[in-house]
Amino acid sequence: MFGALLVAGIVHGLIIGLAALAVTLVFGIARFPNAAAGDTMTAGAYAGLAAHKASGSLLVAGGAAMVASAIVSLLGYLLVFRLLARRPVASLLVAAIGIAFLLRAALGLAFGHQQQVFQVPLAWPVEVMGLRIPPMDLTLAGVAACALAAAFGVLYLTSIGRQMRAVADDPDLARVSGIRPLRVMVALWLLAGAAAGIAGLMLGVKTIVSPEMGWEGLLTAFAAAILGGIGSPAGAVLAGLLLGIAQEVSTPYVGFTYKIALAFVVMLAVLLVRPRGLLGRVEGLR
Amino acid sequence: MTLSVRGIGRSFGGFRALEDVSFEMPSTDLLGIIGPNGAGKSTLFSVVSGFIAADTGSVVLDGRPLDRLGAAARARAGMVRTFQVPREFHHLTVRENLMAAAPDQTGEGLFGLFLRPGRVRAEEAAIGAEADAAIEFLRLGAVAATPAGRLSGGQKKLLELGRALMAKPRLILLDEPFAGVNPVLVEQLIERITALNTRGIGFLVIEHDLDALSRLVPRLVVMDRGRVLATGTPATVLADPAVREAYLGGAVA
Amino acid sequence: MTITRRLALGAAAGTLALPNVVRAQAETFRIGALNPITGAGSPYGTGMQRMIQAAVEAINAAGGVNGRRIEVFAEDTQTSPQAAVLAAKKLIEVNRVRAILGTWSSGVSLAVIPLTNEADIILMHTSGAPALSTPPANARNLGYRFQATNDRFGRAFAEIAVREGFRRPATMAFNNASGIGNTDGFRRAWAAKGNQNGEHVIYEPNQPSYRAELLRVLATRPDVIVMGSFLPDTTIILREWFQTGTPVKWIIPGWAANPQLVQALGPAVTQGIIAVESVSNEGAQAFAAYDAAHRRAMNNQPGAANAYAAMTWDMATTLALAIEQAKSFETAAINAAIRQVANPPGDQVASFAEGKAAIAAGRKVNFEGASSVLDFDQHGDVTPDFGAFFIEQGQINRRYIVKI
Amino acid sequence: MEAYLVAIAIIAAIYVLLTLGLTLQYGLTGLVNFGHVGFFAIGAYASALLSLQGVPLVACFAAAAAIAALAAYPIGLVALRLRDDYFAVVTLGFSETVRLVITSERWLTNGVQGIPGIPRSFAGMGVGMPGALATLGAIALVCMAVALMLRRVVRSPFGRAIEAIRDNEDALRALGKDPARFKIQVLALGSALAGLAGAFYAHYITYLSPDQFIPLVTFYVWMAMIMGGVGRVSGAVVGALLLMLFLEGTRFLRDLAPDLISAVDMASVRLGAVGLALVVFTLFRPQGLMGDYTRR
Repeated sequence: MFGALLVAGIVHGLIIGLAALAVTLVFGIARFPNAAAGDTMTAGAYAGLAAHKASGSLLVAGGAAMVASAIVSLLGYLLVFRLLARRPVASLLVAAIGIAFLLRAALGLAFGHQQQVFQVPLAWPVEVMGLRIPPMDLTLAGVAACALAAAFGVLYLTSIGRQMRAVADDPDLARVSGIRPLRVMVALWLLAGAAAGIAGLMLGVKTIVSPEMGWEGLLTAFAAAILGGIGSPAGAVLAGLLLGIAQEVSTPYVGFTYKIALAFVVMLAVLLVRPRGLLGRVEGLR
Repeated sequence: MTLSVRGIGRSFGGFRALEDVSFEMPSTDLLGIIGPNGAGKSTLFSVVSGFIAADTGSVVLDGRPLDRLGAAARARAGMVRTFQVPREFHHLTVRENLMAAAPDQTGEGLFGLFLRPGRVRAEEAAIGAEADAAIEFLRLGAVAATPAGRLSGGQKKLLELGRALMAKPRLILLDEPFAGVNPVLVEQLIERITALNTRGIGFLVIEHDLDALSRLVPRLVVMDRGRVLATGTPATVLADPAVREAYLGGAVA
Repeated sequence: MTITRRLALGAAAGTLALPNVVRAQAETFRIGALNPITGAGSPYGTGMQRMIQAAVEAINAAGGVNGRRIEVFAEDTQTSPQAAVLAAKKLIEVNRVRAILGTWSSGVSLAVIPLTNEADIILMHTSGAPALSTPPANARNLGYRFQATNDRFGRAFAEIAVREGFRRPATMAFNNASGIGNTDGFRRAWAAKGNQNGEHVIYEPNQPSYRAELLRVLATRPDVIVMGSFLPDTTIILREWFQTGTPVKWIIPGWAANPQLVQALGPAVTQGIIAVESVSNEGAQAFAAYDAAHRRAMNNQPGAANAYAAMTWDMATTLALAIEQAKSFETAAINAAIRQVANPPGDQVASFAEGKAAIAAGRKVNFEGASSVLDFDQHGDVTPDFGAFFIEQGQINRRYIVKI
Repeated sequence: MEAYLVAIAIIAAIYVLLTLGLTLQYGLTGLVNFGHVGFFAIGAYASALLSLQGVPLVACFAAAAAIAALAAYPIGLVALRLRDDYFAVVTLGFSETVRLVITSERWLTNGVQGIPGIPRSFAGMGVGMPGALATLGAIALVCMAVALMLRRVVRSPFGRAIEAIRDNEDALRALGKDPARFKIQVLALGSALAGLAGAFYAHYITYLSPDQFIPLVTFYVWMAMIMGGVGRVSGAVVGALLLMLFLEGTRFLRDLAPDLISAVDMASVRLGAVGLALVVFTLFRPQGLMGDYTRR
C-alpha cells in the first residue's frame, strides 16, 4: 500500500512540480505569483486534446500543448504584464487573476463545460520490484522527466537560460551587465508557458479535461513554488514531488478532505522556519 | 555614550561585501564615512540600522548590544536612519509625514483611538505643534500641506531629516544627504545638521561629496572593498597614501 | 458622490423599465424554470430547462390551462444558493411567476423554498435531501419532490446488492449532500438486513488523483463498491481502478454511470458495472412523448440520458393538469388538485391533452409521468421504481426493476 | 419588483461591507488579502450556529465580528512576517482551509449538507416586505456607521501610520514603528467587517453550505474595490453597486434577448467580464471610478 501510494505521489508530484516550475520562473524573474498559470495549463490541456483527437499521438499532443500554452503565456506578458512592470505586486496579481478568468471564459465558450477525456488505452499494471505500477504512470513520469530535462537544459546550458537565472538572482546586477530584458522576458514567458502546457496535458491525460481543471490545482502549485524557494527551479520541482508524495502517503492518517489542506500547512510550516523557502537564500532580517 | 561597531562581516553568495569593519564614535558626535562605489558603505548602514543581518560582529549603542533587535527596535533604541533615495510617504503631506514619525502615539492603536479620544486629541495637538516647529526649522513652510511625493529631491532630503528628528533619536544615520541636492540646499543642510548637533544629537554620515562632508564632520572613516582603510580627521585621512591610492585613484596623485 | 447617485438611479431606472415589456403581453399563467444551467448541475440543467419549455409548448398547443397560455421565465441557479435566491426573487417579484419548477441540488432547493413559501407559490424540485419533506422547509406543503430521496436510492442499492449476492460491500461517496445521502442510505439499509458494512470513504471533488482513496477501499478486499458519485470523479476513479488491476464490481448511480462514462472509458473498463436509476416510466406513453421532445430539443440525445429532464417535463404537465382540475389560478386550489390529478384512482392519462379532455368529461384522472408513475405521498414525495442496468460491451442494458 | 430591488440592495450592502473591509486592508494599508471569503464564512457560520442555539441575534452579530477578528489574529501573526506576495498566497490558502474545515467537521457545521432553517433577521416583522426592509435598513445603518468609522480611522494617527506602510514600509520601520503591529490590527478589523457581513448573509439567505464560500467571492470583492476606487470609502459603495448591477444585469439581458446567448455561455461571459474588468481597470484606471485616493 505504501509503495503504491508512493508511486501515485511521484506522478502527482511531477505534475505539481511542472506547474510550480512555471510559477516559480515567473515569480523569480517578473516578481509576482502568476495566478494565470493554472488556466494556462488548461489551455495546454485543450490544445493537447485537440491534437490527440486529430493525430492519436501523445507526442503530437505534447507538442501542441506546449506551443499553445507558450503562446498564451507570451500574449499575457506582451499585452498586460509588460505594461505593469513598474506597478506594485498587487496590481500584477489582480491582472493575473483577470487573465485567468478571461482564459477560462474563452475555453468554456470554445469547448463547452462538459468533461472531455483523452482516449488513451488503459492497461493492467506491470510488476517492478514487487510494486504494481500502472503503465500510464510510467508514460506520464517519462513525459515529465523529458519536459523537466528540456527545461533545465534551457536554463543551465543555453546563454538565454543563464541570463534568466542571472536576472532571477539580482535584477539590478543583471541590468548593469547588459542583459537585454525584453529578450529574457520573452524567453521566460515562453518557457514558463511550455512547462504549464505539459503539466496541463499530464493532468488531462490522468484525469479529465474541463475549463476549471487548472484553477483547482493552482494553490498547490503556488505552495510548491513558495516551498521550494521563489525563483529556484530545482526547488520547485523538489517541493512539487514532496507535496505530491506527502498528499498521497499522508491520507491514511489525515483523511481525504484534509489532504488538500496539507500543501498549505506544509508551506506555512516551512515558511515559519525558513521564510525564503527550502532552496531560497536566506537574506534580510525583519 | 558611544556607538561601537565591532568586526562586522557580511557576504552575499560568494561576494564579501563587508569584512571585519570596526569603528567607534561618541553618540553625540559627528562622524563621516567615505569610500568609492562598492566599498560597502550602504551595506554597512543597513547592517548597523538592522535592515540586513550581519554574518559576524556586533553593534553596540551606549553599552547595549543591538544585534538581536530588528530595524524598528533599533530605531526605538535611539538610532534612526535616512535613505539614500528618499523614502517619503508620498501620499501624506509634509506635515503628516512628520507627525507620522512621532513615537508612542496613543491614537496609533485602534483601542486607544476609539476608547481614549480625548487623549488622542491632546497628543495630536502636541505632535502637530512639534511638526510645525520642525517645518519652520527646516524651512519647509511653503510645502507643509503638499503631498510629499511632489517635493523636489532636496526638499525630500530635508523632510527625511525632519522625520528622523520627530522620532527623537540620540543618533541619526544619514545616507548620502547631499546626493542630488542643489548647492544652496547643501549649505542649508550643513547648517541645520550642525545646529542639531549642538543640541546634542549625533550624526553618522555616508557621503560622496568629500568637500561638503569635510566641512561637516571632524572625523572620517574611509572604506574600500568592504574594509576600513583609515580613520581620523579629514586632513590626516586624506593625506594617507593608501586612501589616496584607493579612493582618489590617480586624480590627486 | 454625484456619480454614485447617478449610477444608482440609472440602475434602478433600468430595472424598473423591464416589467413594462412583460406587462404589455396578453394575460398568461407564468411559471419559472429555475435550473442548474451552470455549476455542478450543468450536465442536466439545460435539458431540464428545455423540457419545461417543450412541455409548455405541448400544453399551449392543447389550448393552454383554463383558457390561458403558460409563459415560462427561465433562470440559472448556477448551482449556487446565493445566485439561486436572487434568481428566485427575480422570478417571483419581477416576472411574477406562480410556480417555480426544476431546482436541482438540495442546497439550492433549501435556500429557495422559504421564498416560494413566503410568496405562496408551488416549488417543484428534484433534490434528494430528506429535510425538504418536512417543516420548516415544507411547512406549507407547497413543495413537491419528483426525484426519489437519497435514502430511497440507498435502499435500492441495497436491494440490488442482495439480489446480486454480494457479501462485502464498501462505499465511496463524493463529499456533497447527494453523494453522502446515497451511501448513508445504502449502509443503513444494508445493516437493517442484518449485514456487516465495509469500508466507507468520503472523497473531495476536483482531485488530480484518487489513488489513496481507492487503495484504502480495495485493501479491505470488497466484492463490490457502492458509489455516491458524479460523472467527472467516477471517470477518474474508474480509470485509476482499472490500472490497479484489482477485480471488483461497482454499483453506481445512473447519473454517473451513463453513456458519457462508457464513451470516456471504453467497454473494457466499464464492463459489468451496475448502474442504478429511478426508472423513467419507459413503457408509458408519456415517456415516448418526452423522449421525442428531448431528441428534438437536445440534438437527438435520447431522453433516457437525463432523468431530471423527464422530471421537469412531468412537473409542467402535472402543474397544468392541476390547474385544469382546480378550474382556478389560486395556489391553494391548484395545490389541492395536484394529488387529485397525479395519484390513483382514476383514468390513467399520459399527456396534458388527454388529461384535459378527461377532466372536461368530468372524469377523475391519474397522470402517469415520463419520470415515474408520480404518486405523491403526504410529504409531496414520489416513490419511483429503480432499474438495475448492467453495462455490457459498452451497452447499458436494463436487467430488472426494484420496487421499494 | 420592489421586493426584488430590496433583495438586490441587501446583497449589495453585504458586498459593500465586504468591500469596506478590503478597502481598509488593501486600499489603505496595502495588504494583499486573497482570503477575504474565509472570514466571511467564519462570521456566517458563527452567527448561524449561535442563533440556532437560541442566542439573541444581536449577540450573534457581535460574536460573528469578534470571532472573525480573532481568527485573523494568528493568521496575521504568522503571515505578516512574510512578503506581500507570500501573504496573498497564504491568505488564499487560509480561506480554502476554512472551507475544508466547514466541509469536514460535520459535528459542528453539518458538512456539505449545510445548515438549513437559520433564523431570519427581523423575523418578528414577518417574512415579507417589512422584514426585508428592516434588514435592509439595519445593514444600511451598519454600512454607514462603518464608513464613518473608516473615515475617522483614515484621519487618525492610526490611519497616518497605515498609509505610511502602504507608501513605504521600510521607512516606517526606520522610524521605530513595527509595521506588523498595525497590519495585524488592520487584518483583524477588516476581517471583523467580513464576519459581520457573513452574519447578515447567514440570516438573510437562511441556508449555509461550504460551496457558498469559494475564492470567487473574494475576487468579486476585489473587482468591486478596484472598479470603485482603491482606498476610497465612497469607492467601496460605488464598486459594490456596480458589481451587483453587473451580476444581476446579465439576467435581464437574457429576458430582453433570450436568443442572443445561451445561459451556459452567459456563465462564461460573466466570468470573462469579471476578468476583463480586472485587467482593464488595472491597466488603464488603477485609481478606480472614484478617482485618486490622495485627493480624498
